[in-house]
Amino acid sequence: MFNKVLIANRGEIAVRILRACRELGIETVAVYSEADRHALHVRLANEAYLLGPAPSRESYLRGEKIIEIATQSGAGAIHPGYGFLAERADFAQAVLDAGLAFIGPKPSAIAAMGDKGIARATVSAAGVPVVPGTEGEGALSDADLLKLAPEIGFPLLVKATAGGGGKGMREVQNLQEMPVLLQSARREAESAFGDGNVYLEKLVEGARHIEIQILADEHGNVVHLGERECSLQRRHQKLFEEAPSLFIGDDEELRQRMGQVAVRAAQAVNYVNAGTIEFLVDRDRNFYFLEMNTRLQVEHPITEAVTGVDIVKEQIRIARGRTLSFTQADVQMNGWALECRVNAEDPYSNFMPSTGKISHLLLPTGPGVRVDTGVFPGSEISPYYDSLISKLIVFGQTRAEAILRMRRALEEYKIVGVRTNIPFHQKLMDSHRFMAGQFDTQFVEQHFDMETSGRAGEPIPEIAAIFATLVAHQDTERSTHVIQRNERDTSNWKWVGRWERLHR
Amino acid sequence: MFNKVLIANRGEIAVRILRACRELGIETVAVYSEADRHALHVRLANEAYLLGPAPSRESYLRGEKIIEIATQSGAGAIHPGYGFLAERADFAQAVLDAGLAFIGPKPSAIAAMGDKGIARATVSAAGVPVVPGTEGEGALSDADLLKLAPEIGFPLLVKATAGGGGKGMREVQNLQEMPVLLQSARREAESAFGDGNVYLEKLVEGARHIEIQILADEHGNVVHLGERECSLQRRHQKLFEEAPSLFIGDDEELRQRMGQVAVRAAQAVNYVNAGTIEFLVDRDRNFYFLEMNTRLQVEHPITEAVTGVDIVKEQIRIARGRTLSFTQADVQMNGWALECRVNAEDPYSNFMPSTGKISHLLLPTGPGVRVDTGVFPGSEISPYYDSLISKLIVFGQTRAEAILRMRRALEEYKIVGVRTNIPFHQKLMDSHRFMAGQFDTQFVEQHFDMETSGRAGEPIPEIAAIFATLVAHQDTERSTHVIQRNERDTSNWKWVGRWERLHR
Amino acid sequence: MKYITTINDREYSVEILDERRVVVDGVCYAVDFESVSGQPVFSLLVDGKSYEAYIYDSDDALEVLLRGALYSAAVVDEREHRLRSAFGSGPTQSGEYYLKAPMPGLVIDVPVTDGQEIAEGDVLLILESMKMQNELKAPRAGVVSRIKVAVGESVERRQTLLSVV
Amino acid sequence: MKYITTINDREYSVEILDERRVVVDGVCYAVDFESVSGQPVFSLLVDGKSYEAYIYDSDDALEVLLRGALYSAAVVDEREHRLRSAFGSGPTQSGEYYLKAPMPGLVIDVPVTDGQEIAEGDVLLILESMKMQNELKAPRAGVVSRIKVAVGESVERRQTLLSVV
Repeated sequence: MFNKVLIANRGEIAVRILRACRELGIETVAVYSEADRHALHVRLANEAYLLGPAPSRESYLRGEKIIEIATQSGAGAIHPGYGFLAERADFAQAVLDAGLAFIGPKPSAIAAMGDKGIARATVSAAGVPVVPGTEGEGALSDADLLKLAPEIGFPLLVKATAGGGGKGMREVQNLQEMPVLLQSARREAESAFGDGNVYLEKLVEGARHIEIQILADEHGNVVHLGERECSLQRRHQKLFEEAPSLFIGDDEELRQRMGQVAVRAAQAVNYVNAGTIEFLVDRDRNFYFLEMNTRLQVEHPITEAVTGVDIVKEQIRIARGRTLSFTQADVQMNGWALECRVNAEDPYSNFMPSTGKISHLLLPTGPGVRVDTGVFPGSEISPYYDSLISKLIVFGQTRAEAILRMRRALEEYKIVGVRTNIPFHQKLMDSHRFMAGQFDTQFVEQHFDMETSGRAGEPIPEIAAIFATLVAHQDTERSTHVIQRNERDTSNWKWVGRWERLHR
Repeated sequence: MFNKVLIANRGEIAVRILRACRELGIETVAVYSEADRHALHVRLANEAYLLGPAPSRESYLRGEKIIEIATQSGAGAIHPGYGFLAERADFAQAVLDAGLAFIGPKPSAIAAMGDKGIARATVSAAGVPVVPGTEGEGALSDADLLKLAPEIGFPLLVKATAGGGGKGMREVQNLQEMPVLLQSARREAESAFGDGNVYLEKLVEGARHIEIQILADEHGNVVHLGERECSLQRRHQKLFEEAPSLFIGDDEELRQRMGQVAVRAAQAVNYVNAGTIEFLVDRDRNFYFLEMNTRLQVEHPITEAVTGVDIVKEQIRIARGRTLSFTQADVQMNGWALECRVNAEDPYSNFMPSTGKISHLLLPTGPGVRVDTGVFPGSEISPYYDSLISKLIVFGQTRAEAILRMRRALEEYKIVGVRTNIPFHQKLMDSHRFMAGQFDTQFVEQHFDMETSGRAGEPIPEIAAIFATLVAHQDTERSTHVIQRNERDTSNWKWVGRWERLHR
Repeated sequence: MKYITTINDREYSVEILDERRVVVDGVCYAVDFESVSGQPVFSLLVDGKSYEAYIYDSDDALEVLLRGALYSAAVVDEREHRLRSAFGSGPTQSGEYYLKAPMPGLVIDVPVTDGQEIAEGDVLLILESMKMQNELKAPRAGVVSRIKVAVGESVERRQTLLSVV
Repeated sequence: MKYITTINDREYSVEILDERRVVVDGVCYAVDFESVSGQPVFSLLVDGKSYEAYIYDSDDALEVLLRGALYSAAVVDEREHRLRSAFGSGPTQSGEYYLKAPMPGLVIDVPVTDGQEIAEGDVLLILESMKMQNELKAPRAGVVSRIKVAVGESVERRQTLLSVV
């Protein structure tokens, strides 16, 4: 049984995993790129080793080097986090071949679920409903896809076979625009996953994106930890999640049915460790398998908050060969949890990524607030990695309490040095439709506007005018002073000049 | 019913109360001294008004001015926090007289429990056991006290009648040293509370300090929220608390009996709102009433963590006239919570207070960690107020998990600019006696040494030597460079000198 | 000192009497204005009401981020305002538009060529940063000129990528 | 550059070969040493092991706060160390002791008088700060001289309060 774990990741998730290891008395090994020497995961680990230059391909994607470091440092296991190497079956296999434990599922399960086509065919065979599409067809050419599209019907989605996180995904309204969109989806997929294959899926309109967290041990026990509502997305990137889902609400029968289907999907590939089954749920409460994420999810903390289960610690216990310490009957969801993904991007400039150095940081704290982050005052947000800099998670006894708590936490949160999407989340928390739970996966793009304001009494442009005028006034006064100081400073030089002229 | 609350306090507790108000949709009014213009409670409140200069007497103790501000700003209630005016019956009465709600008990209950002598006599009459002492005797002279002392027996404690928080308290071993100690206790009590009266109490050796949190509404309902273990003190100042108490452990009968006695003590003075009954528990599990704190306690968050009750929100609901939303049967303690009081004091210099500007701050975050604080990067720790700058609270499923979590949180916590007692807490968390629960109120002073080290593999002086040498080496190199730069900078002045000499 | 401050086409007359008093459109307010920790974060008390805002310099204006809303404020002093009113505001709408990189990144695609006519909203360039591909679009119609970067090139923030004339 | 670094009477010979290599008592280590955010907090990798410490200047030594333990380290370069060994260490134990305020505060009591003989551990002055009364004690026996403050007076950090000769 291992007592030292290498964490093959960076940022908030590396810190999250480090903390779990520390709290289990397990030693930690960090790996880092040249851009990350000062990163928190390097500072908090027991050991840290350089991988290479900043770009992922030369650092965090170097599987062989990571395995070599694990072996040399005496780590007995590798935790891949999410992203990077987390869903690469070949990497998981290489870890096992090196005699190390992989804190995640078996390579065969990653492979089966990693190819979205195979995944859909597999779970479909196990009796799990899937969204209509080109599942199980392998690599299709543009010509094939264009022929199949009208059979599925428009609107539809082009999705990356190796994909996830919205990359390589395009919405297609009609056959005419499809060739261009196919091309850009393939290009993005190629760049993100090294695999340009795509498939088609019917776009379910007005649908919700709801997922089920599962945990499975090596002894055949599989439990689900209830659902997460992940419909609030932009460009198919999740921005905000909550647990439980208001849409499912008191429909305990639906919750348990989805949970059982999720367990069945996991069992179909002999799944072990933590995983997530993503479903689309239409207005009539029909649900369809979308994909399985064979790794820890960004949004796992909200499930931790409502179930009391520490998912990362469970992952480690499972990888150590332990039997799950609880059964399905022990799992209870209590209260309500929300998560805002705080990204370094400017919501007022079309969510463009923002880079820079964090010069000042004030974290929200107090009851019911959890922040998972890898940044600190003085840390650099570089263009090399994704824009997630922090996750703000709140817990309340009710959804209303959680929303009020999130509002105050967002208002308290100060990050100076990069622009963040905190104002987006503030607007979201004030949105009446959000509060009423009236949203689907299209909500942010179709019904949301950073320019309109929600809360009563706001906006307060007059106060903004006072702020701006006082700052402008100070700047004017300060620049006047600086000029005067410069005049004094240069006076010596005038003397020098006179002396030089005299002796020319 | 009020919709705006004035918070008559500063620091972490003002921020804690502000947050509760915000989460209830209640407007907030802050008050501040000249030293606190930049303080977090001023920044986070809806309104903020200046009280006066930095010293408490000229600012946070100005009851009349505070009531005037409440009235003028339209606040319907005042929350006093702890310290300052929190346990002043005359202030509470003045608040009521001004037509405002006081978020705390009735003035009569504050008065009854505020005079420790009267308190002991009252609860004793209600059948609650008290530590032997000079209870209910009113103001006694030194001569009276010296005469009574041998009857109680040595060692004994001199305690301030109006006191709390260890101020005006002295341990007396024999009659000879008693006059000097009486004098210093009276002096400190006079300075802290404006009342130099003291009383005597038997010192129970090997005792634990365990307290019970109660909540009482205006409709006669009183519930207790279980115990807190507060034995870890230094100079009678609490440094660390946990809930539940390992000493009580599985003895549910003792827990319920103490809870019922606490409820009875509260009922004896018709208590309303949140309060705490402090007990001494001797080795044989006999418990004695020590005093009642008629206010919110510093350590309330650990009870919140194990019971799920938000005590500050309950205080506000009670003050709004609501009935408690739960009964004694609903109160369950789950898991384990620890609190470290992070003070601006140097554990390596006899815990001397440390002042200065916080230039850098890295808060521990992640699962199960709560920080309550009023400081931020750039804030000043002044000599005017107490040294508590932050409370670090962790929650775990078990005591062991909580201790491991606290260790990692303490190691993550970085505060630069003032010295803190974080190293003390780190040593405490590594102490085998602490881990085994073998401690009493004398533990820190008798069995604890900042110089000895607990954890295996530590200390690592060789690593410290490398750190120190590298810093010294850098300093040497840097000072060399500075001298060279200065030489360049002054070169102009040499020219000027030459020019002046030429034209003298 | 008197200023005219414009937010969303609404003009506010703001006179700063002294450190503690400001007159806005004829109404006098007690103010207490402080920078927090030397950062572009400011705390402002206006007749006792407490506000906090981030304030950033943008090209021609100050951006005030206040309670989750962004206000773009143009501040000019009274004298300058009179001059501008008399002679019309300076910059004209025509002229060359320079597309600058909004962040450091890698050029993934430049789907236009020199001299190509484009419409407003057309994609001019695709820039990858933080694992996202960002489409930079034309703010107005025109003709592409002076493309300065090629596919595969790394660019710095604010680097000029191409122009639209 | 070679240094002799003393912690708790144990001497370490520390040679800094270059930015990446340090020899301690004859054993060579790969090091990577960085200041964090420009603060007196330092991150050090020693053969891959990650450490972080606060380092403060104290009078004659550097205080290293590492994993909850404080190490007082005196660092001298080899040449100086040789000189000191040859001629004995500089400062002598006798001489005047200056009692300085460890923090800003208010003088509550001065229970000694000028010329009074005192023993080690006697209380020289009571200083209130942060609502706590702190007793400042004599580090050695001697005679009190030059009391510079009176009861009720506010003092600054490091201000000299009195001397012991």
